[in-house]
Amino acid sequence: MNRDGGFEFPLVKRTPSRFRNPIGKYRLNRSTACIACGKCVEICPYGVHSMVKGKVVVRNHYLCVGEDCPNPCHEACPVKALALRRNPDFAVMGDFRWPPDLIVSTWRMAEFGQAPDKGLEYRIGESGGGFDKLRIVFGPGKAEDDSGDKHEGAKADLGVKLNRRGDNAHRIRIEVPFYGGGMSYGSVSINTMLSRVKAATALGTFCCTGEGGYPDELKPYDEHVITQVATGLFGVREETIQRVKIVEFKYAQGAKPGLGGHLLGDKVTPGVARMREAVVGYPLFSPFPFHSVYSVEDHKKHVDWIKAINPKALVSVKVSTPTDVDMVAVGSYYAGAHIIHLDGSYGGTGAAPDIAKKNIAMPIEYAVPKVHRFLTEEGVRDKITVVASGGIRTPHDVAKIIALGADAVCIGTADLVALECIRCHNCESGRGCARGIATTDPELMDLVSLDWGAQRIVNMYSAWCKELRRILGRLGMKSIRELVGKRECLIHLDYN
Amino acid sequence: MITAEQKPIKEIRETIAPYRKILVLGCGSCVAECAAGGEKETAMLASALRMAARMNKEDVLIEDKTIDRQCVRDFIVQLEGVIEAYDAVLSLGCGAGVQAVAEIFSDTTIIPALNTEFLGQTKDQGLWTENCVGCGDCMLYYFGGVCPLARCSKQLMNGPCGGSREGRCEVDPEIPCAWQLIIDRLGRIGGLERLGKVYPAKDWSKKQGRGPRKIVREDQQR
Amino acid sequence: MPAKYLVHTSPAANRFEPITKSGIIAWEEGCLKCAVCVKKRCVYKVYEKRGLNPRQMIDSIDNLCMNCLRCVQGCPRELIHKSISPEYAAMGDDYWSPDIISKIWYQAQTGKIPVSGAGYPGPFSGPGFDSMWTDMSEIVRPTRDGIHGREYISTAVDLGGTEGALCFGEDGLVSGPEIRLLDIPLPILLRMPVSRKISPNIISGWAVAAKRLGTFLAVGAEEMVAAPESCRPFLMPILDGEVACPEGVRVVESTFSAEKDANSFKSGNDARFVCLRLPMNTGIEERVLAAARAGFSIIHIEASPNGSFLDDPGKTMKDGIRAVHLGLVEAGIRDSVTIIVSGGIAMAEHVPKSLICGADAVFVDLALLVALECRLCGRCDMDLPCPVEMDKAPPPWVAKRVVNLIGAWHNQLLEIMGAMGIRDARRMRGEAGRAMFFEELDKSTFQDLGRREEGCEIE
Amino acid sequence: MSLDWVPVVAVFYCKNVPGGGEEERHAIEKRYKGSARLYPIPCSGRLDAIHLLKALEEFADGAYVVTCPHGSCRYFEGNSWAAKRLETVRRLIESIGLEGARVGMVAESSEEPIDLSILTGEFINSISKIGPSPVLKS
Amino acid sequence: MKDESRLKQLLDGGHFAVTAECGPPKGADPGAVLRKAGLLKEKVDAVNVTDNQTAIVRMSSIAACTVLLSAGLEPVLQMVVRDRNRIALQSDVLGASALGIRNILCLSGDHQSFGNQPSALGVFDLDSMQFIEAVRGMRDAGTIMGGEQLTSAPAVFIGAAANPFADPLEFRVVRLAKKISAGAEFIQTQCIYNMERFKKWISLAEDRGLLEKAYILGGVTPLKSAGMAKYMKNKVAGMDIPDDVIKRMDAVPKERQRQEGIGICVETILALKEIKGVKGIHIMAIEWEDAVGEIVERAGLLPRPKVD
Repeated sequence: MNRDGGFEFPLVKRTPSRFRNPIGKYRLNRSTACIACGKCVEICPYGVHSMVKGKVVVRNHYLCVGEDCPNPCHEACPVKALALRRNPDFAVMGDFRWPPDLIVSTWRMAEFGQAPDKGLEYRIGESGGGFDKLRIVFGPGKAEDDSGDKHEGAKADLGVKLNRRGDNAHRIRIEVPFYGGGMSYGSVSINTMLSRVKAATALGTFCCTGEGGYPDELKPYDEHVITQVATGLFGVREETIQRVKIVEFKYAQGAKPGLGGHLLGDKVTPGVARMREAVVGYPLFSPFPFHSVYSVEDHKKHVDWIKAINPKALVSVKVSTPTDVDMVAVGSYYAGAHIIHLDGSYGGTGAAPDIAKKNIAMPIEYAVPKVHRFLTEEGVRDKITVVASGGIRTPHDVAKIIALGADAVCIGTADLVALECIRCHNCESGRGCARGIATTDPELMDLVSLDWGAQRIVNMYSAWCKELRRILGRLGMKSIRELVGKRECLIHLDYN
Repeated sequence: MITAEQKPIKEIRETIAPYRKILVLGCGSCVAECAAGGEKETAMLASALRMAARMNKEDVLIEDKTIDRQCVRDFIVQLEGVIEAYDAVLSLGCGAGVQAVAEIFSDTTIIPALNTEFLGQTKDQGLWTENCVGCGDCMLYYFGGVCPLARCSKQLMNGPCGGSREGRCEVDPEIPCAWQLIIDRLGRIGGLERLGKVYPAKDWSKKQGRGPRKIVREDQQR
Repeated sequence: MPAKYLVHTSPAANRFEPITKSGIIAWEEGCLKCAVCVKKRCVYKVYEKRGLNPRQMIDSIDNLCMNCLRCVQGCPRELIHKSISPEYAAMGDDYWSPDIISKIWYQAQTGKIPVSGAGYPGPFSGPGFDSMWTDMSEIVRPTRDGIHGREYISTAVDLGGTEGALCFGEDGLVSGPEIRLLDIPLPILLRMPVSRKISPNIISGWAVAAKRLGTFLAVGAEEMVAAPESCRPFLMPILDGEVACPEGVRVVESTFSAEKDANSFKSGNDARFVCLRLPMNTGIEERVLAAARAGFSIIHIEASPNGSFLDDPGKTMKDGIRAVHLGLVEAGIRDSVTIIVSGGIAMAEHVPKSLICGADAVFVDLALLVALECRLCGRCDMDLPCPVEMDKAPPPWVAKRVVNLIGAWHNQLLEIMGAMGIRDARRMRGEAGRAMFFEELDKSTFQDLGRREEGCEIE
Repeated sequence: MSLDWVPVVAVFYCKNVPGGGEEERHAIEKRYKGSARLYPIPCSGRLDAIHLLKALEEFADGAYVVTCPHGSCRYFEGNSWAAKRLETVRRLIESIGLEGARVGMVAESSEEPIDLSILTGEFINSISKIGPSPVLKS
Repeated sequence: MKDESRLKQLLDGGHFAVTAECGPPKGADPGAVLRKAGLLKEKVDAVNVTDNQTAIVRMSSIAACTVLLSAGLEPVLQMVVRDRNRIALQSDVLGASALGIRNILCLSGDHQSFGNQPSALGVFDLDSMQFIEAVRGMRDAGTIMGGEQLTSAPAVFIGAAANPFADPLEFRVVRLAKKISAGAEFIQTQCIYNMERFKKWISLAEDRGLLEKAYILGGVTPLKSAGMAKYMKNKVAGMDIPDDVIKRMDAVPKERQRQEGIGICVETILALKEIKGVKGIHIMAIEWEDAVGEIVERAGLLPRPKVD
């Protein structure tokens, strides 16, 4: 497919839903008046109808684009046997940040490897602020031509170099401007973990283990794994740090800024307990913050410890977004970090007290410009890589946060949505995710297979890459690097 | 599966009349599939019976419960400790279920609430048809997968009779002529020559005549 | 752990089936009776445990459903669909949303903090308290580990005023008026909601809860007879007009105008403390100043149940509290008065946010009813029977539910304070610098972005 | 019929019918005092036979269903299934000697919808004519 | 008592045979049978006695046959498999032969749901085909079903029915062939009104060489009225009455319809006589036995030949 500096992007392979009835925005009802003439089968551009043993059935409700359809079957039906309606199940899904349109369009990207062209809003959510009020602005004359791979940005370089200090550590370039955020073994299943890591490997990027230890199953992918050193130090050993190219310190996380990790007792199965050296069935709290770190100097000792054990490793520091996030970022730089990873308050995938999700620390949209400005004023902006995360859901969010000053982003929730997370928010307790994604229940875990999962994630990111290239093309840019901090490419609907 | 239909409420009321504490017992297998005695039908029947009792100022206790199968001992014994509190059990099981419950709880009165019908197929939503008489000697191969014994009104093995008209049975034009179906099917699958010979009389001893049949499978026994 | 750091909770079951968000539509017609039906595979055993509460016509399939949609997506005949339960959607109002109500039920039932996965699902920001974020400390501030047992976080606050500075007599000892304070272990006081019909049972239960929590219950002087005698020190009678002060109480609430001298009021009452209630109307900051100068040391500012000014729904109590606090600070008398706010305190986060804005403590009112399964349907105001038979709620259950709710809120207060690195609730008061406000932050971050010019396209 | 008898009807209605809002619901219940118990449902197809039976068994002299107009069900077929279930219930209660008219269904018309409040009044009227339910009398 | 069927002898001798149907009474009086016998005597070669026709309880067929024999007529005993299992059927065959009944027509029988005993159990242990085979076995091999030897074999001429008008047409001839191969020696057909279809059936039978293997007697029924014609068309199973026949009946006034019916019947017989392979006719004048004489006479079939 695309060749960029020798890197070959993985192929998109259609990977349909694991479930019998994929959910879409519309439903078609076929009444008994149907005479099985096959007209609808013939005219539908999306393969919604099919002929089965002399009967016509609606096979793929979910692909129907409803009012946007150029060839509406319900109008063409000679006996008016078809009725089109909004799918009521669609309407009950999702929330402000992930409205049903966004969930379903992410599922579509994970199935087909491209953004839905009709019927679904795949670029913004309905939170009424931040990303959802920001728009990318294209100068006059940049008429949209995104047909096929001919547009200007089709060959745009999406790669990002992670080591900007120029020290002896690895010179790592990720081929796409994102990598996988930490989701621990225990919070998600090993299948989910492996799917993400495998996809990251195929995409030439990384995926973080989270704080629940570094399972042996990940060995084949060590080159693409970031391992996390979090306050609980679950499963952290010298050999795990030596296995990887990037080590991430997790000081805080966007899901629950100021609080430690939290794995409810239900999910501490024997496997999880073994990995974390804990007791089955007991909840696991990570402390907050590192009890060995009370200053930048303490922090530097931490970083030096990693550098002593694995001198070539890149060090990423994952912090949340307090008012003084800019100071924290600068401090991290001076302590020797290669990557400052800002995790905004609205993101996260793990279990968190509801009060912490909503009320503590600032959204990433505020934190990134603040840090970008401060690092620039300090003269060190080009010495450190700024990675943003926390509520980045779409390729458009990626472009927006990069334009606000990030170099790359870190993704968690979208990966899960690609695996058909429906955002019911019940991952934390009982048997965990009923859909088999964030669970440690052996039976539920098997609902997600490795190949299926990896391909879904690859497909989704392929769609993201296409979108990013299209956006870059429209902006007249040849590389994602050009977009960093280009605030003028954005407008905010409230201040325009 | 085994199909059944609920008896008229009047008949049920008459049979339960002598009893004060009644357990309405549903079955989650075949009769649930044909919507005659599943959990839902059991709850509905119990509710109706309670209302009827109250209307007639009868002082009775009617409660309902559904077990997975009324024809398997392991499920029936789940009623131990429950059933004793009742004077009678109104069973929505098939005839086999009713008898199995009666056999295991030999001191309890078991009353059938269903009429057991036939071995059938779910033909369509709310439509079940008889397909098999359980003759013990299947000949479906010769008849193209349509059983004349179950589906021909006259059980002709060498039909069709002279009453077949436009593919319908003389007994009721609603009934498709089984022999027409046999001929059509065999015609399509190229097996018409199977009908050339005269099929000899059926050996009914495999179905009846030696008391209730049983199947013994030593390899399955413990 | 010393009792003062902990609220003891214990589960208090619902008396009625709660109304839940989910509405399952599962048709039997056309059911293929699959051998391994999606209903049998339900992770939450929704269909297996199905039961109908005939009094309320509430079907347990809705209550147990957790919205994973696996049955919807797995049924071969697509016979299962989902909807939002209309009764759920109809609960409360825009402010007291169904989500808030059901979270209060959960907390009152379990005493636990609501925890969920998969990130924050709500809007970016909203009016009032929804437009602020509290701060957290990253690595350079002292730890808290209070809830995990090493250092304790104190949530205690004082009611009453202190002098700005100590005066010493010639003997070198402290002179001047005696400093008298009431110490409560958490910045939350209970309050009988106005305009709702409250049975003596409930008053009694609330009074017990106030005692168990060590805080006060503000209650009408006529209603307080329902409370057990032993709870009297924890009651704050609301004296409208010239009602005589009941015996045995430590603090009363008065509606006397600020112009009247506080001391003249006190002289006619046994209670040593008087809390003056003022409506949160435009110009509240001046009236609070006047009252403080008149000698009132505890002032209760009452906002609307929806957290807005009583005379201007466009202004939120968040701004009112900040104005009052800043006014007192500027006048140099902030410590001589305790500010308690009420109205619209519906979620745990409203407590720390009120404190950060400048209040010393909050009154919880409507939430106390919601804790008792109230659906805020307003039927009682229309003389319709209460769907949860509130008048029959047994007092011990009422007390348990309220303690559970406040216990859960207390724990959440600890979470917020812990994240901030603050170990004393008194230190949080007015710490607006440890909060972020949407209006300022949004404007400063985004107002200098690009502009949409002629011929531009946006996406 | 005793003079102090007050009929009680259970009305299950699709939330999409005119006058089916929460405020209207309260107003109707107030207007008809204890006579009307209203249950909004997301779709009339949500209603199971057992819901109607339980209402009749526990407290109602009559149980009625109000559905959205034919052909406008959000779930396509919910209201037509509700109609069939209602018929099943009617047959069942008739078989035990209860008046079939104690259950009923009104599908709203899309041209001239009738307000839920008026329909509720009509239900109460028709039950008043039939008299107290013999199930509840004792 | 002769040992051989007179009907068989006539047919073997190349005569055009005439049989008629006689329904036994719904009572025990042999006089009713004798009255009908009087009407048919000398007019026909043999008389079919129905076996609880249309599943209505009547005097048993064997008994009525015996009465006919006593009156000097040759009976054709009709036996249906509806009411008797294989034990009873075989025993009755032996009994009939012992009584001198020399012709048996083996039938399935009308379904019990049509008669006056709709709650009766339909036995259908054997079907008509298997019954034919059983009778042949008893006569030719001297064994009952299963091979057990009889002390003496019955002597009967075995007949079967055929309906050329039921569906599917092609299979009708297959079934005829099966009946013949099972042992049927003469075939009486359903009432013929649709001559075209009958001819087609005959030609199909000819193609299979069946016309040489059994004697085919074409069935005719005189119509009493236009109403009867319509009723039979619509209500009686396996009946095919073309619209022009009904029109023709309708065209004449009521009082002349009986004559018209006889006229049609005679025309049919005349046409049948011309068809190769039709070896006789079977007149089913339902409760109208007095018409038989006229029909036979007008068809030029009198006097009936004699055999020794």
